[in-house]
Amino acid sequence: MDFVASAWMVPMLSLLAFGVVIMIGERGKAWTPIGSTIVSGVAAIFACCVWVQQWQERSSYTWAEWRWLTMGDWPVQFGYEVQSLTACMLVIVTMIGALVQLYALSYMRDDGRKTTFFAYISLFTCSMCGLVLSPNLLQLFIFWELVGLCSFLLIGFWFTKPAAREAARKAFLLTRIGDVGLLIGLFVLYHAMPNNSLALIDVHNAVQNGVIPEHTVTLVALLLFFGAMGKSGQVPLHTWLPDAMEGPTPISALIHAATMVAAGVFLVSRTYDVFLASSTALLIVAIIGAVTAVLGAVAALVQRDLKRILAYSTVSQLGLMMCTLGMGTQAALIAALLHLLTHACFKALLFLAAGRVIHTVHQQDIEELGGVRNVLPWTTGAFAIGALALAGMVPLSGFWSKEALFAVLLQGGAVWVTTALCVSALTAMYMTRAFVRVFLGTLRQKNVRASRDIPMGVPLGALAVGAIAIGWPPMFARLGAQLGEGYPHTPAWLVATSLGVVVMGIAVAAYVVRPRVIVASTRARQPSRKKVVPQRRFSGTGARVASILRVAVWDWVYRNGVVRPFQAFSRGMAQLDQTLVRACTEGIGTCTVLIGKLASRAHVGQLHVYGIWSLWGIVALLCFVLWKKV
Amino acid sequence: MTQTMTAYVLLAALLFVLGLYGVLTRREPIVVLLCVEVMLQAVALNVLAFAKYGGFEDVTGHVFVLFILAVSAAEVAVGVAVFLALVRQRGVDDVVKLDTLHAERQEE
Amino acid sequence: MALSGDFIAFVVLASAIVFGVLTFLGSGVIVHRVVALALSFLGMAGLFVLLGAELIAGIQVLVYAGAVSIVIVFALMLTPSHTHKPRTPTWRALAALVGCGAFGGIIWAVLLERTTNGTPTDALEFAVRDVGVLLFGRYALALEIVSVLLTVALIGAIVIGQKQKGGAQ
Amino acid sequence: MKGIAKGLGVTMKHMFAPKVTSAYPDVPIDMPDRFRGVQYFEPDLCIVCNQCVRICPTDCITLTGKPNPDPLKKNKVIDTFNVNFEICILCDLCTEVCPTEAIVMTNNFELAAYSRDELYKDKEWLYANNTHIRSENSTNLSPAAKGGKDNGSER
Amino acid sequence: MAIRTEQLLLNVGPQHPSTHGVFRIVVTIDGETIVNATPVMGYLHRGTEKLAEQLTYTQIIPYTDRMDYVSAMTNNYVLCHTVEKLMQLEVPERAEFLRLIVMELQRIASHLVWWGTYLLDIGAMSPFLYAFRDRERIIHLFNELCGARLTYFYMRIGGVKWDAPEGWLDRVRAFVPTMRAQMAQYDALVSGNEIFLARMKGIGTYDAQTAIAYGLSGANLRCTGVPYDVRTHHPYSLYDRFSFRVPIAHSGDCYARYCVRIAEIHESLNILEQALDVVPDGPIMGKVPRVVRPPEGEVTASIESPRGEIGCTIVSKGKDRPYRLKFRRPSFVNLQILPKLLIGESMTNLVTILGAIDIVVGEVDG
Amino acid sequence: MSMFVSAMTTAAVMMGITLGFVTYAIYAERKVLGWMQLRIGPNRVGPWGLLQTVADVLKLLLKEDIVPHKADRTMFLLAPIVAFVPSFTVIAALPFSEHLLLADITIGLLYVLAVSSISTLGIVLGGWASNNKYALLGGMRAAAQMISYEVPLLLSVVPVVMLAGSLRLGDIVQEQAGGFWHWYIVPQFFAFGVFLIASVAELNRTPFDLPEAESELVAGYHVEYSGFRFAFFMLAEYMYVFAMAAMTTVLFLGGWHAPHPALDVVPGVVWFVLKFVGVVFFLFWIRATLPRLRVDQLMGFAWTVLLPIALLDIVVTAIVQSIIR
Repeated sequence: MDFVASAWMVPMLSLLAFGVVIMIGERGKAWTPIGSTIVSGVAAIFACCVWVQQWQERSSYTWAEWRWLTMGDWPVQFGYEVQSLTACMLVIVTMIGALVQLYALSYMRDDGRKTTFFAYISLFTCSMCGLVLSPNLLQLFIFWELVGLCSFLLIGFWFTKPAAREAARKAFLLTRIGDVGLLIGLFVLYHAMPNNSLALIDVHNAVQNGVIPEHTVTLVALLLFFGAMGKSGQVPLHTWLPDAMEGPTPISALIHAATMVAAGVFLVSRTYDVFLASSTALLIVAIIGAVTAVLGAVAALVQRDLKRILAYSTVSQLGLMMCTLGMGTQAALIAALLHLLTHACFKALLFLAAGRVIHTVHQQDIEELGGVRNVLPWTTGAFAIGALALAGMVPLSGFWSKEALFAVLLQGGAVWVTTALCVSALTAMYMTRAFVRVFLGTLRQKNVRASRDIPMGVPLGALAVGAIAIGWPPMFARLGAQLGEGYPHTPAWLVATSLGVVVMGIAVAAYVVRPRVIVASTRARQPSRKKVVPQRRFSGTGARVASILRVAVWDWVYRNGVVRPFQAFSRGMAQLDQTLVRACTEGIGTCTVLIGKLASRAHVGQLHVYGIWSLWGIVALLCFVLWKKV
Repeated sequence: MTQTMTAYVLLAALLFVLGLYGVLTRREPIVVLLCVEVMLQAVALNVLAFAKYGGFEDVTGHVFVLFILAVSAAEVAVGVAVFLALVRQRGVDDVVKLDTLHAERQEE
Repeated sequence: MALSGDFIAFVVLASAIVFGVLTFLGSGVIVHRVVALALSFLGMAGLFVLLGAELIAGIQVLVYAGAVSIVIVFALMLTPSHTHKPRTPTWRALAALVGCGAFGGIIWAVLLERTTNGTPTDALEFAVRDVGVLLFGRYALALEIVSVLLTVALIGAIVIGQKQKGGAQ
Repeated sequence: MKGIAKGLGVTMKHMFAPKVTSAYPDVPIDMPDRFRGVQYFEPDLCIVCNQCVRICPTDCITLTGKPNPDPLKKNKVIDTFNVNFEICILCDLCTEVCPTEAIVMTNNFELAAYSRDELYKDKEWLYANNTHIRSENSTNLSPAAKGGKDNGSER
Repeated sequence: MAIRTEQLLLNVGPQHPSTHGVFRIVVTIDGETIVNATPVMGYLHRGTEKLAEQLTYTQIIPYTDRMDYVSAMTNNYVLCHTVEKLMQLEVPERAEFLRLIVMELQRIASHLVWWGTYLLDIGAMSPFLYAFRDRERIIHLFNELCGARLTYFYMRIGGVKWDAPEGWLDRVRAFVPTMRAQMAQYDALVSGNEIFLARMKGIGTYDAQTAIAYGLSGANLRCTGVPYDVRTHHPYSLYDRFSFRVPIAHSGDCYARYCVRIAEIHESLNILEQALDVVPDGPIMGKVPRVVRPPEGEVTASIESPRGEIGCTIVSKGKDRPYRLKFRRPSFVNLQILPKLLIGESMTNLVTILGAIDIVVGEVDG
Repeated sequence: MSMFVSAMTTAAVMMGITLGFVTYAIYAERKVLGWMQLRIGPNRVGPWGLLQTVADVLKLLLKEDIVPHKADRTMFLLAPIVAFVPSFTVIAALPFSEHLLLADITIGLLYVLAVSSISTLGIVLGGWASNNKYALLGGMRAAAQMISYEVPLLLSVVPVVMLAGSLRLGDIVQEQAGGFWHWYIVPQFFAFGVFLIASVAELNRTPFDLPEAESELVAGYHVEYSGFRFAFFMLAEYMYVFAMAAMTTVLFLGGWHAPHPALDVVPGVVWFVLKFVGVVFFLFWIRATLPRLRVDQLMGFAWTVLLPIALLDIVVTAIVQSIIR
């Protein structure tokens, strides 16, 4: 079977699952989630087959025949395209999708709208696969928006919680800002392309041949990147991502760690030619990525919410990837994608592990947590693997992908690699903090019992194995080789340095953040501590600086830096409007209203009157026609 | 023979206008419905008159009238059902009161 | 026009039809109106016979006089008594009257001027068969559409006419 | 369908069965002997004991007596004897108590009249009603009334 | 038909073919569906109970004839039985046998009237005439026995008025197999007929609890599976000497009532067969004082009439007239469930349900 | 002019025949019902009661013509006529033998069914105009019932038309020539059943006599009618008995054809009358046997039993015919 050529089956399977589940509705809540999971599993296996075949035969396949509609002479075509990048992404999306669904079988077991949840996940998987397989930018944009919609639906899944509602709206609006940029970019590109084609292959050729003028390319690249910023949570459009943690944890793992946020990176990678053609754009990408990476890491350091730590970590890691992409070499592309791959794996693992903790302990404030190790030993192990992988410890996948990043960044310049090393150190620190606070020490919650939960355990195990196994050097190298030529080579000193940085970070954090061993009875008498000291600082002044970077601060910045001035400007304009323009418009308006009122007299809503009017109209028309003829 | 044709056609026109007048002035929904029927009948008469005196060789006109009859039967079925539903649910038996399209009424 | 049997029949039927329609428009009791209209429908069937469309006449009687009138009377029986007779505002009636008059006048004028003669097709001996052939041949698609329409109307009427759950108030 | 067919069979069978209609006004109906019809009154037998008036549940009998025209006899004789057949329920109690069988039942039952007044029957009318007189009367008065005589069986 | 439109206040009766007399129901109908039903009684009220206070005990008996005029014999019996109970009178055995025979004949006659009129209500005309032909046979027997066709006034306190005439018992004996044959005909005509079944099955259903709560008796109670019959539960007369079944049904609908009544006819025929073979000779009147004057006291007795449990309560102050006399009239009691059964049914079912209750307006109104 | 006279004469003769039929149909019905109910039936006017109906009709004609005060006078007076006239008009198209028919209409079958549907209007109007609740209920039932049963009635005729290939009644009979096995009752037994049941329902006769169900609606739509207006309704009903029995004979029982070609010596009219009398007798017979259906059962029966059977019959006939052809 030619799996590559029938890759369209993957989104179709998910779509089928979505349709069936949503149509059956809550009636089938006993078995539709399981069915949906099985379909996702089949899709994942299919995607793996596609990937393996693509890898072995190095074949790429494009089919874009189906003409959806024609606007003037411009055809809007649908189709799909399989090549190494997309095959790889397809595997990630479907794999994690399937695992998350399996996980959610248990996590969402008692939810009233379980089937809806699974339907949404299926729709999301479908859209994401559609996005990945898109052969042209228009189709990509359509799925891009669908993905955004699914994200909105899933963040706001528990819409009875005000915070969830708020977060969903925020995520939707902020990503929409990015999307507007992307759309404008598409318009510009459409205008600039010689044959108005938005097919990626045509864009590739056009940019390679230099058909498009330099400044247009820069503009397009920046606008595309703006879209990617929105989706991938780059500063300053990142604030929605931590808030999106109000959604169910499996969703955080699937959408806000592994797949959707990676769409931005994917978009940049897919249109990398455009970026390569513009050094300005590359520089901006690198700067924004670096800033995001640092800010995200610092912010993660001071969060109390376990999921928010992971969310900021995601922001930070995505920033790293963007920064790497900003280096503008083929190796950079490969390195960024490899990191995307490994990150998807271990970040999903971390989220799922965190979800398991939350599901068991019903608490996600790390200051209130502790000693979970005793309850969930296996989960602790999985989290540790994920954390170490994220930090970049030696045998784990994160290490290898980070090494690739460092190598690329080193070629870009010392400043980049230094930043990256700082980020690496910070990463090690916040992950250590989170781990120590959550898993070590004394368990404070009473009556916590962990049940053996196979649907939750299997994805954790699978992802943990993935987080270790992807890093297996021969395999990792071959992965890189599949993605493209020029897998970067890291100098030994850099390896050593980076490892040192990580170890140092862990050590510092372990020193500062001691596991809390507290007698439960004394804690119990002081439940209000949380209120007295609302923010638990990482360490004295450093943390105070770091706290500037939290979401609240960014909201403040938005409010004072953007909203307030804009409001002031608006107020001024309003004054102008009230005095000068109003005088002019009032008259016109009054006239219009008067005419409207007069006309609305005729609009009585009664058959008879309309009929009489029509009749008179026909009579007049007849008279006119006859008179013309005579 | 021309005159025969004219007579039929003029009768049809008269009926059509009478039906039209009824539609525009009568207020009972059922009567309005029936006025539309009168108009349809006028059309049918017209078509048949042409079928006979129009110099056609086949009976296409008859087929058309059959279609008119079918459509008007459907119209009556749905119309009467709508009428009953109106009377039942809103107590409306007057076309003039069916003015939910009116801007001011809509807010009520 | 010669004083033939056809002519007499035409005059009689036409007067019956016009009388029926006028009574229909003018009468005060709604059931009287429907009956008057049934009379015109029957007259119309007579005209159809004169025009050589016996099949159509039969169906006309079956559908209009037989079914439509009864359905309407039935519907009237089911609804509260129609004692009050709403009056249309005079200006509206006048506007409609003038409009209709003008419309009718124009048509009348045009028809008088333009109706051309053709040789009357002979009384079609096998009209029924011909109609059938046309119906299932050239107009098969239209027939199918009409049958779908009828089905939809039937179902629609049932749905609309259904008793509201929990009682309609 | 089977049940309906069976039913059709039954009706068809009855079509040829003998009819039960009697040609009543043309052919009078013979009532059994015990039939309680309109009373026959024989004034000569009446001793004006008033028992019938007292026993009548509907008070439909009125009678007056007068001294016996034969001055030798002390007893009274009947003067008027009216039965109101508007309310008489033909219960047979009057004949039951009558010690002399002056009032007895007949098998005549046709009482239809055009006027209510006609239903007041006087003694002449009742005396004239002398056909189909019941053969056994007052057979079963309570034993005390009949002097304790056992008249249980008539076999 | 699902037509909800104007509601119509329909006055069924007191002059209506299916109310079996001057009974009246005011129904509110919506299309064909009954929304509300109010029975109006009393058009035939004659104040029997009050009149009885002015009458001697013997004089009351003909009034009972006119209460349930379709089964006068049982009415006669309940009064005589109560007075006898009060006075502790012995009734000669022959008289008691005659009473039992006429009561069972009466039950058959009454059910036949019901059968015919009920099917007439449902719309079949022939069964009515067939039933009346067979009832005519019983009436003729009664006519021979006591000289009346409807208001028999046969029973007296302490016995019966007439002994059986010559050959009468043989004629009754001959009647039994004839009637059995006729019943087979009825079954063929009705019991398998799909239309009849469709009209009766599932209509006017109630359960045993409801039936008991409403105080129903007779076939109306037995159709719900409660095997209550005064003849077996509180045996009176000679019923404890005969073996018979109390027919019951379980579905509680009109068809169940129908089946119970038909089975009761069969059972009555069985009783007749058994009784006719053992009628003894002897007097037909017990030792009864000339003036019936029960001792002071209160007594209640009830028996099974064709329509249900008919009861009689007498309060005596030692006079020859009752101080108070009260009848428990089964038709009246059974009728109370009617409004409950009617709501939501169609006009047509009104007739079916009312007919299946089997009322006699004389008894309802008293 | 002579044609006109002869036409009028024929019409008059026909009227006499039908009136005679109605007279003796009523008589026969009463007799048959009487016999089946162990009675004798009318026997007092004339020999064997033969003039009973005449006496009844005379009585009705002489009775006071009562129009209830609150009735809608116009409609009340009009309704019996509307019910009666079509019933009489129907007779014109019926072929009694090869030569004995008044009007040979191309669409005879359609004509009969169409014209007979007008009578419903009369019944409904009568029910409405009486301003009596029982009459109104009866009228509504009549409307619902007759419209419902018209559908299976028409559909059950379609297979016959398909077999005969003509709407002309004469043609339909001709197609059935040649013995019993050529009659359409043989291939179209189900259509025959549906037609018979539906026509009984159209006639408002037991077991479908709901519009006048005397045990519920007292007399239904004509409860307020008396005198000759009542007689009109009565005449209309029996006229339709005539028409429907004749239609059954024509459509399914081979019209005037003998059951076997050898019996052709007997004139066609005789055969026609024999079959016709058989159908009429059947109508009386079921009236004597069956009770009335309930409204919902009635409607349900039409739509869920008769209609599918009729439709299926059409489909099967079409298939079989296309195979044979």
